[in-house]
Amino acid sequence: MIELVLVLVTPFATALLLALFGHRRGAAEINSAGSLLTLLAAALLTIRVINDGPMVLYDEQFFVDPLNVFLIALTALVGFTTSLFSRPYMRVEHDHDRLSVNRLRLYHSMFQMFMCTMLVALSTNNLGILWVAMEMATLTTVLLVALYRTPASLEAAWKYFILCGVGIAQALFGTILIYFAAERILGHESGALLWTHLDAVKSQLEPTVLSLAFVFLFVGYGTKTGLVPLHNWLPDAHAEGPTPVSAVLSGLLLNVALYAIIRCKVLVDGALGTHFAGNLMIAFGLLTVVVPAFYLARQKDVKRLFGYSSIEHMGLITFAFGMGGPVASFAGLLHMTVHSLTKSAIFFAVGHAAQMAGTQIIDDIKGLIKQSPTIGWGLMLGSLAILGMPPFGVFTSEFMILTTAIKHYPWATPILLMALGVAFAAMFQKVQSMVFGEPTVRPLAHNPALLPVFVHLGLVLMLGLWIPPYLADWYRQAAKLIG
Amino acid sequence: MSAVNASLIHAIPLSSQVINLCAAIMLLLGFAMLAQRRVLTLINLFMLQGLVLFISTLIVALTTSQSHLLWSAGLTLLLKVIALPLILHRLIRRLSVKWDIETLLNIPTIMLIGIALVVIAFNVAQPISQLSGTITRATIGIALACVLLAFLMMITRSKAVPQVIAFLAMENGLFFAATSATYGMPMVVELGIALDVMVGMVILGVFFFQIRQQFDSLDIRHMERNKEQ
Amino acid sequence: MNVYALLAQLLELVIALILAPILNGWVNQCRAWLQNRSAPPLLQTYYTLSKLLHKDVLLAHNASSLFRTAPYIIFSCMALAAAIVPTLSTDLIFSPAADAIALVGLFALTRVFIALAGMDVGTSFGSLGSRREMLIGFLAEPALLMVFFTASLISQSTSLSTIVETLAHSEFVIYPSLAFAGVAFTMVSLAENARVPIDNPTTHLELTMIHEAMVLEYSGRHLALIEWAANLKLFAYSCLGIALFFPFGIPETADPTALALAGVILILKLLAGGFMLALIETVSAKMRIFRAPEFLGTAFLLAVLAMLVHLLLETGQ
Amino acid sequence: MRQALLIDWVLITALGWLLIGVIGVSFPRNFRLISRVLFPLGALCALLLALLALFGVGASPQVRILPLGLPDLPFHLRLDALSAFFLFLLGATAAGISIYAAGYFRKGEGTAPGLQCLLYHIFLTSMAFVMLADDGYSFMVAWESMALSSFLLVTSEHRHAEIRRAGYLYLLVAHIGAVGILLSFGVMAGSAGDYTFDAMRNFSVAGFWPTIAFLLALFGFGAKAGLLPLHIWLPEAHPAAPSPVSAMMSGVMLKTAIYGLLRVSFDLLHAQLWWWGILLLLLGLVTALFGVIFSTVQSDMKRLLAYSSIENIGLIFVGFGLTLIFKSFLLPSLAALALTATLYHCLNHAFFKSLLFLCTGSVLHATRERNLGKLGGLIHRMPWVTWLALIGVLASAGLPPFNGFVSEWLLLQSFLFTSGLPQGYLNMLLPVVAGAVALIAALAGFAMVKFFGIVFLGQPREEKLAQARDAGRLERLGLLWLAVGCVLLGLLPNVVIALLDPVTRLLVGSGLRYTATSHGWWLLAPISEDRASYSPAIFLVSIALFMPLVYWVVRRFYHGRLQRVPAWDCGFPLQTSRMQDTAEGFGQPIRRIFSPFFKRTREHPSPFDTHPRYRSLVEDPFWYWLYLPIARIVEQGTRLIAFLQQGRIAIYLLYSFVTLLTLLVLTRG
Repeated sequence: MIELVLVLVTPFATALLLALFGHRRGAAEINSAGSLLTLLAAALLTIRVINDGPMVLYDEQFFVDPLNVFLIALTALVGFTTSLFSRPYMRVEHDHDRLSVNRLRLYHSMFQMFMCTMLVALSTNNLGILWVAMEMATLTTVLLVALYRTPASLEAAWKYFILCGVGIAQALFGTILIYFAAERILGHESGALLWTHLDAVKSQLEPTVLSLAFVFLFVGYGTKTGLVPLHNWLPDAHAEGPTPVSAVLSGLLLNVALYAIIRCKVLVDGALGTHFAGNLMIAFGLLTVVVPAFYLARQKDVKRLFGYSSIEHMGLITFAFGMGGPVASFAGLLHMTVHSLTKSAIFFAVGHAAQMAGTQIIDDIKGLIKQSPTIGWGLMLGSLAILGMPPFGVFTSEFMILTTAIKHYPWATPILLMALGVAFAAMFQKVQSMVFGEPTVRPLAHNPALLPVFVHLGLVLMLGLWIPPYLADWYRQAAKLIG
Repeated sequence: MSAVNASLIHAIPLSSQVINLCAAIMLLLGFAMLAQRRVLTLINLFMLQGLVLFISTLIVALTTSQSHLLWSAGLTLLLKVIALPLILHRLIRRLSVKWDIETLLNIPTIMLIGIALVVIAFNVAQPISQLSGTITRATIGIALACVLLAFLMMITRSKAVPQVIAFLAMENGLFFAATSATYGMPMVVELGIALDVMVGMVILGVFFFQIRQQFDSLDIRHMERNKEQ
Repeated sequence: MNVYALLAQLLELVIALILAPILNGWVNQCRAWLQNRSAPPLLQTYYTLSKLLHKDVLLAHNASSLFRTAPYIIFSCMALAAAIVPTLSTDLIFSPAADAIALVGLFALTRVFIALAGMDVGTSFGSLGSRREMLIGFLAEPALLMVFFTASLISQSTSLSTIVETLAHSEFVIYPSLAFAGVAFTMVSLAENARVPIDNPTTHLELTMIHEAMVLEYSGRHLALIEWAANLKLFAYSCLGIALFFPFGIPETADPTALALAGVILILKLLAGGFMLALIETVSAKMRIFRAPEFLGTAFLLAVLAMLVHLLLETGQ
Repeated sequence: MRQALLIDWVLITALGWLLIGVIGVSFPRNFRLISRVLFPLGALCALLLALLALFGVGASPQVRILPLGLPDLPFHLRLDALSAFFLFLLGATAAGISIYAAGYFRKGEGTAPGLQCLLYHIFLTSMAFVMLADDGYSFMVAWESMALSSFLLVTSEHRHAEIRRAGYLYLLVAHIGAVGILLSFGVMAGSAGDYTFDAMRNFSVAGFWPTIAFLLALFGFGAKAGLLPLHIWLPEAHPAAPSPVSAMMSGVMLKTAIYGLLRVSFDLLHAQLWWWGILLLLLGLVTALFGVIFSTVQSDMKRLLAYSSIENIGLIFVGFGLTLIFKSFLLPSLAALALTATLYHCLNHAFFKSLLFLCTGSVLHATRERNLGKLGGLIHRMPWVTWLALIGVLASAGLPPFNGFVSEWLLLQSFLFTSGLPQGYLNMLLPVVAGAVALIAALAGFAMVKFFGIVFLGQPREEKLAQARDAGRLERLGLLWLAVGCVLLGLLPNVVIALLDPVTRLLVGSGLRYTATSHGWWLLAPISEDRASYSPAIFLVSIALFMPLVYWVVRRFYHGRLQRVPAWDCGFPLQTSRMQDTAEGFGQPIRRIFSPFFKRTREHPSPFDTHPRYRSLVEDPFWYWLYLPIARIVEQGTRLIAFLQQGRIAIYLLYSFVTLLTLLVLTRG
């Protein structure tokens, strides 16, 4: 099963390589090359899975099924485009000497390490290793968030570390509880933490233990997903870290955390047979959609703004998975995809915009579209897409989520729509003032890499108008898996 | 045959008693840390907790002859009893932060809250203990209590170092749950966890200096810049 | 639609064109008598018109082509209006062409053109007059329509001929609603024809005049046409009043004897109507321009009241 | 066979627009190509579309399913009489506007011409798809794409702050409205959860749900149509946009809302309640009155036209409400009459309003001036635009023999034959409403005289107006097309009614074709000849005969010469062109009479200041009654929520701690 090995080893090797040579010239190229290799491997893996179906590997420690293979592919893709984007971005940062060469080395190697941990977390079959990988991801990103070493960034990193560390600790307790429950059926051997085994026997697992376990896991991984009221680290981390990191944070890490929750939900649903987990997710999902909408209105920092919008969309996805059922889960998966594509694209544009303006304060960024049409249009279209404007894909998933909500939870629909309306009003006003108007921004020293932005937006547009059949039934299988 | 049975019957209660004792001590230490004002003592208490953890793990390993538990016991000894306290001591010395810690709430209140937490923890853990198949029933409740106490400590401490110690204490509680309640997680997982703790510690060490540099104090109350104005 | 209808139509048109100035003269005469002044001759209006027609046209420098075409448009519209109203017979070729609503539309069209012509030269008085004219217009138009609606609710039709036929030739019924409508109609037609108390046709004090202010820049044959059109308008309104409220004696057929008889009756009615108008103008004083809304608002309310009265008393529900 | 292919041809034409746009954006700076080739091509497509739609009105419904959209909900498209009629409206209007736009868009104005071309044609395509869509998803996609593209067109001059504000307001209201529409689809899909319109037709929602669906749809489509109190975006956005876009928005886009509401209330919902009709009637009435009153006091010519659009939309809704009432009382023939009036007015408004907006566009290009107070006397400089605008003005004022009059005539007719409704007080109410409609029509005349008179007549109020030049050849062509449309629609009502017949049969199950056209093409008699009849042809012919006759007679017998003299100065020789009546002055009587409608702020000059100036600002009271309060509430919400995040990590930890404990206790208990 060479593909998976490649997928997991390439980023790790690249990380080591960059840890050694990251300060030399061409580190960015190595970075991109490694990401490209990962992407290719992931593509091969995907093809393999499409052909051969799910597979379990390496004495069952790893497994790939429709649910995680598409996330792996997505992660690899966004990782690659982000590496492409970070090349000119980091060069500009270096020119403005906000980053020394050694910091760049740290950045590059930690970026790859982060990709590696996420891929491990996605592909592992062992809930324990999943936890370990998540913790590792936290640590690497803590380093990345603190990259600038400014007081603000240190503070953000500290909060990120403490809050997510504590959260993750809860998740570990949950994992232990699951193990505790599983061990009584699967006997005391290492199989007791393997998701596949647990899935096989989930109906026999002890409900009370599992419900408690899910509470811990939900709070734990929910902290990383950014569910209100556990979200407080997220806007700081997004605002203070370098933009490529913000892009992968909201584009990928949140997805991975949510993925962990979903995996556990499957087990818990199987054990309880009730809609306990679902209701929990619906409640928190709603809360997480409503609260950030109101935060959005008062943001002054552009990256913070989009951080909150990420929280909101995570809430929407959580709500979707909470509702469950083929349509809602389908919509949730689709929304994961389009959100990470769109949001990372937005962060690419925002990063360059902030560099052009020399600040992240919204009021000081004006007339992007005049100074650099590509960045301006990228930001404008991206924001419209993320706000759920057709014909972009975000609308597709929101349409499915809303229609399902109307059907099954009519009381929730007005709340959702109110929140989405407020978010639209708040966010679009700010974006418009940045994109339009008389320019206050200067052109960039190095010509920006905007290919990623438009590739992402193009994909999102395509998903809005036409979902390729294989992708569709891929989602369907995954949705069936989630139930 | 019967003798063997007898010896087993004789052996089990003792070991389980010891383990329960360890559990009790863990809880006690948890409270002690919660109440403790001085950083150095705090570190020592943490070391003691690690020691207790090591002992209980060892006993579990011996009673239920599981080789990998021995490994994890050794790991605990290495990490929690020797390495981390050392690192912490050196940090303290390098950062010269031996001052008393003021808490955000006064100690008695914190204690009362702690007791409430213990009640909740036991109450929550009760059903689990009911169906625990292992020799040690109540430990999971105590482990949960330890975790919650550590959590409370993190909330109430206003300096960076004790917060980290509390974080590690929480890790202890988790380990205790893992080992004594469920006879240890799979080896690979334990190794991973240990690795995480180690790396995390190193990163924190680096952080302390950075924070000191930027805020010329380790008082986290200075770090309230990123917020909604 | 037979040859008689065509003849009747042409006859009516000619009669309208001939009688209109005379009616105006008659009104002026009556007014003079009522005010103890020595009256101008009955044909005075003709003399004025021919004088104006002979005169040269003095055209302001920046008067546009619209300014020069307007009089012809206005005149022909008014002639058409006079031809549409059934006076001598209800069997006219134009009667299907336009019902009451269309007639109102026709009046509105002329009003718009005369107002535009008033604004064309760009003196302050011209546009002042147009503004006031449009003000009067948009207040009077709905009232007039409501009057028509009352009549057409009675006769279940908006076509004037049918209205007249129902009112004149169906068995005799007393319609209280028509009383209200009649008062409303009188008020509207006073306003529409630039009569006291809304406007004073004889004044040339710029601040008070409305119609005169609009046509201030016109001279010569243009002015003649406009004056004639004004007379036609008065004539048309009088005939409307007759047709709606005193339709007796308007024949359904169009054979010559009937037409002759109808002509005599019409002239008598017009004489009476003209006298009434003069009487009203004599006893009432001109009101400030901003009292006009109240005046016409009253007319509108009366018309609405008429309709409600009809719906309450005269329909079986 | 041709039947089966019709919808495909329509699709191809719509996609042709898209293709044109793409070509345009791929040569963004090639101005000659775009203006001389692409826009005229777009006009051709529009013409073709109109022709196809003409066939489509008569044809039986046709369905196509495109393999786009959601995997289990592909794009369903359907062409029936209703959509065909509105497609005809779109095509016929767009043909004129596109030709005009070919001459209009200049180099170096706002966004690049190529981008303009793309957005403009996306706008057209999405409108076509709105009419064609046959399921909730594709409808929403087309609907929002329409809003989005038009928003980007509106903000093409985004350097001005007020234009940005207008665009923001527009998109916000459009989006919120779209939410309402989506919800109403959701209600109509109901428990079946199938979002194709076919499913909605067959699935009958019970109880009060139909009402909720209708109200939601009314909210959604009303927001797009500019129904009170959701109209505020309209007078901002229309002036902000480039004139062809304003024309397109006001002429066609507003009608898509009418189309949607018709589709929902007659096609998708099974039964109509009579009080829906009353609601629509009164809403429409208030909207129309509000719109026309505000249009008379505007001093910006495009704002004036925008408010007049609100007025016309109001009239259309009045007719709509009447139709609903008749339909719910099972009076199909009357319903058909009212519906005919409504649809006819849609068509008329599309023509004359876009004509007028295009005229303002030419004026804008010639003078760079939108403020009525600085225009005037353009009839000498730009005769083409003036005379064509005159046609538009007369049509818009509802004067015979032009098209505006016919629809108002029909509307009043349908009011007059209401006696015989079960509700007694309805019989009382409706004639009074008719009176109000008459008032509105008269006020519209006032507004139009103000517009035309101040812009084109009188003396130029500024020196620069002397350099104004008439519209170019292509622009003239576009204007001419629309003006001819106004005249023909006014002259041949029976043809239009015959066209509308299938639509009314589809929606209310009856038509006017045979009753109305029984007296030959020249005489319109909707019920019967002796109830009501109107023949615009005779009107025009007789006036056209009289005028030359009178002229000939006068010139034949009287030979008075014509000499140019200065205008009479009333004995005050120092008159300047600034002493003409201003826009504010002309609106003054209205302001005085309807003062309760306005929120106005005035500053009078003191008798002593050397440069006295009088300012009078008339504002929309709805801002202060409705919108600002809502904004304030949201503001409060944000301020409250900001307290959650004060940057103290202990508090954050406390949040997660409390969350954990509560969840634990809840699960345990």
